[in-house]
Amino acid sequence: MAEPQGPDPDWPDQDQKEAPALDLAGEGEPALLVDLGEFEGPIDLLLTLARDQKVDLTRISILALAEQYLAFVEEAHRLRLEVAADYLVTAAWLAYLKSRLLLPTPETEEPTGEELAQALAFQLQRLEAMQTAAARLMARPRLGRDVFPRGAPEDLPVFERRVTEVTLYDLLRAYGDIKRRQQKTGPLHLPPVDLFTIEDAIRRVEAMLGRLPDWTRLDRFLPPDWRGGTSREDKLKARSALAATFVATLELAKAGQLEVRQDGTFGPLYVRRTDPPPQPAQSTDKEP
Amino acid sequence: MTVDTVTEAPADQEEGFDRRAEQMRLVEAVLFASAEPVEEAALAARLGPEADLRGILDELQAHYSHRGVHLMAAAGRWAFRTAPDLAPLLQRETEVTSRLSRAAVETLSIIAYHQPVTRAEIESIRGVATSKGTLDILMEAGWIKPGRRRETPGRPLTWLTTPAFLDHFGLESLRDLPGVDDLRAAGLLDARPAITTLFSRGDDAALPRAVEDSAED
Amino acid sequence: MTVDTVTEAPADQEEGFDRRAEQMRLVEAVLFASAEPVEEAALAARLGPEADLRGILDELQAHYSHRGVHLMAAAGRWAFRTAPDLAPLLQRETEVTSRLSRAAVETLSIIAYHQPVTRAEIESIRGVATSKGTLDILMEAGWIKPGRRRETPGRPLTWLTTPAFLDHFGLESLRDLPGVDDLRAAGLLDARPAITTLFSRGDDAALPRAVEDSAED
Repeated sequence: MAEPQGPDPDWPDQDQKEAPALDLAGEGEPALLVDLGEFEGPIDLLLTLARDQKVDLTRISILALAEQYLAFVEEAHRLRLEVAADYLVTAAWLAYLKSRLLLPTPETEEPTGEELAQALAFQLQRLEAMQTAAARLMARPRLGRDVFPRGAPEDLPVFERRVTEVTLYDLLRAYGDIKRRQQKTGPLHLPPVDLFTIEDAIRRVEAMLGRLPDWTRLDRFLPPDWRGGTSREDKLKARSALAATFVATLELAKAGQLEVRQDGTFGPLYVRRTDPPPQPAQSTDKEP
Repeated sequence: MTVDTVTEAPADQEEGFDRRAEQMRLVEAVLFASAEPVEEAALAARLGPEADLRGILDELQAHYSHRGVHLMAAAGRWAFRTAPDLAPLLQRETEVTSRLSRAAVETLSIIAYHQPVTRAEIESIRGVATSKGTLDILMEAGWIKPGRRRETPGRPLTWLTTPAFLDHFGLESLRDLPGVDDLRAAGLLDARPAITTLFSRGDDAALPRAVEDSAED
Repeated sequence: MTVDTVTEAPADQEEGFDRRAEQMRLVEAVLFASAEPVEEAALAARLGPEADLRGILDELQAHYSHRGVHLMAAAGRWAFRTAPDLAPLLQRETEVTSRLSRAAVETLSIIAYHQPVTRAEIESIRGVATSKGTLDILMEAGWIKPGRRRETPGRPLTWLTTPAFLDHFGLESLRDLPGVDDLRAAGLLDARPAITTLFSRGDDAALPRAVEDSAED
């Protein structure tokens, strides 16, 4: 609910709020006088009632105020009006305060009636101070209503100077990356690799033939450390040694120094000296 | 700058005057061109470190103090504004200035005078629960902003006013709030929790919040 | 306004001055606060028929003629504007930092090391097409410029680095660019044993380094 007939919001007008409180004496229309919508809560209502006492808030009679408030709420009850819970809580508390002020102080650790009354007085003063301050604040010349800013602000031209963040390191790193990529995709350059030459193989086969009496498998002629291994390098070395040795045996066979035999397609190759005359029974399945 | 012969001093001085005059024109133009207050630091950055910005601003302010436009400062920001005394001749009713509810006005002044202040404290002072819309409206107007959380149980948020608040109400600083010194001297800006103890409630709300005050907004 | 005292002539005169001063302040404020240039007729309507609007405007214009803000008139409409001679000083420079894309950094490095180099050559070295935008960005940064056309079919444009390029990277001359060996020594090139790389060719690893030096100048 907005405040349809409430006071001008910018100017909390105390006179307007006094009117319903004065009506409490029964001179006006009861329906209007208990319109709690006019108050910003129980403390605001209390403050309005307190102003009726027309004395400085520091000298207010809290007892009289409590009685006024209770009468106000009672009147609302009589008219069967809805009274918000916090107004009722305050009413209960004020009834308690009233009893504490009227009765002799019991021997308890609870605050005395005077202390409670003082606290309430402070609360009222503080709220009043804020309401007054609000009114003074709102009465100041205000921007957009009383005081005006430049109506046609000029855009001060802003030049953007673009600064690109890149360091020499970034530049060199980028070039290094390009070079590395090139290595992966550029033309193939074979590095010098340690391989078993045919000359080496011929020398080795010639030297070994004298000591081998009969048919001997070709791979037996390979040097022990060239017979293969697990690494690709070893395998390559073994293949180059095998190829060189095979070419060497063909060379020596051509020279009539040895014979070569293979028992079936993809079977192992056998080699032996030609010193003893070749046996006619044996098949001489020479390689081309 | 040369620091040599005697006869050169006047020439140097004259040059200094010229430069200062140019700096003043520049500050005048920059402030005039902007609808929003300009940070003093931004002006300083434009003039360079040796410039007597403060002196220039003071001189400008004095020059304009009798004119139709005044140079105002708020929270270290500077702006030209029409002279407040011309308000009756210039007045316009605008939405922002007329729409505020009493709840919003009271809440704004409580935040202004008591900042940093929590919502519970605002409620304790007003003696009524604050509807969420009230703070929203004040925030939307650009007058309040959340501050740091209070290091108490529940770590409640505190509220502060903004430089735009000072600008809107023509205040140079919070010390210029109407009557702030008297209120402080009277102890009325104390954080004393009056009603909280009255009702001896343990929770953070001063008063029952069951009923939001319907008068707001 | 009171018209009371005895010495009426001087008082009237004084009052007249006061009224004129107030009118001038009002004109000043209205022109300041208006979003649009204000019609002279509108100003006249505000001041009333007896006011010497023209004289007031002339006086205001004279007053502001040496200040940072000028009072300008155009087609019978009046407005305050910042003084035109201050325009260069009102311009503000802001730095906008941006990062260079990877493609741009690579392209720049190729131009630096291989200049003069054509776009086709850059693409061949990078192994990917170069977007026109990349060269534009480098040109805009002021680091590259077009060189002579290559006298080959199609007469392609070549690209060179600029003195600003050397400046930015703190190089005395292009000879100061580290060579490929320097890059390798600095760990910017990852060199591996030849035979291993040969055998891992099936695993798409890099090739032996015999290639590397081809790019060096």
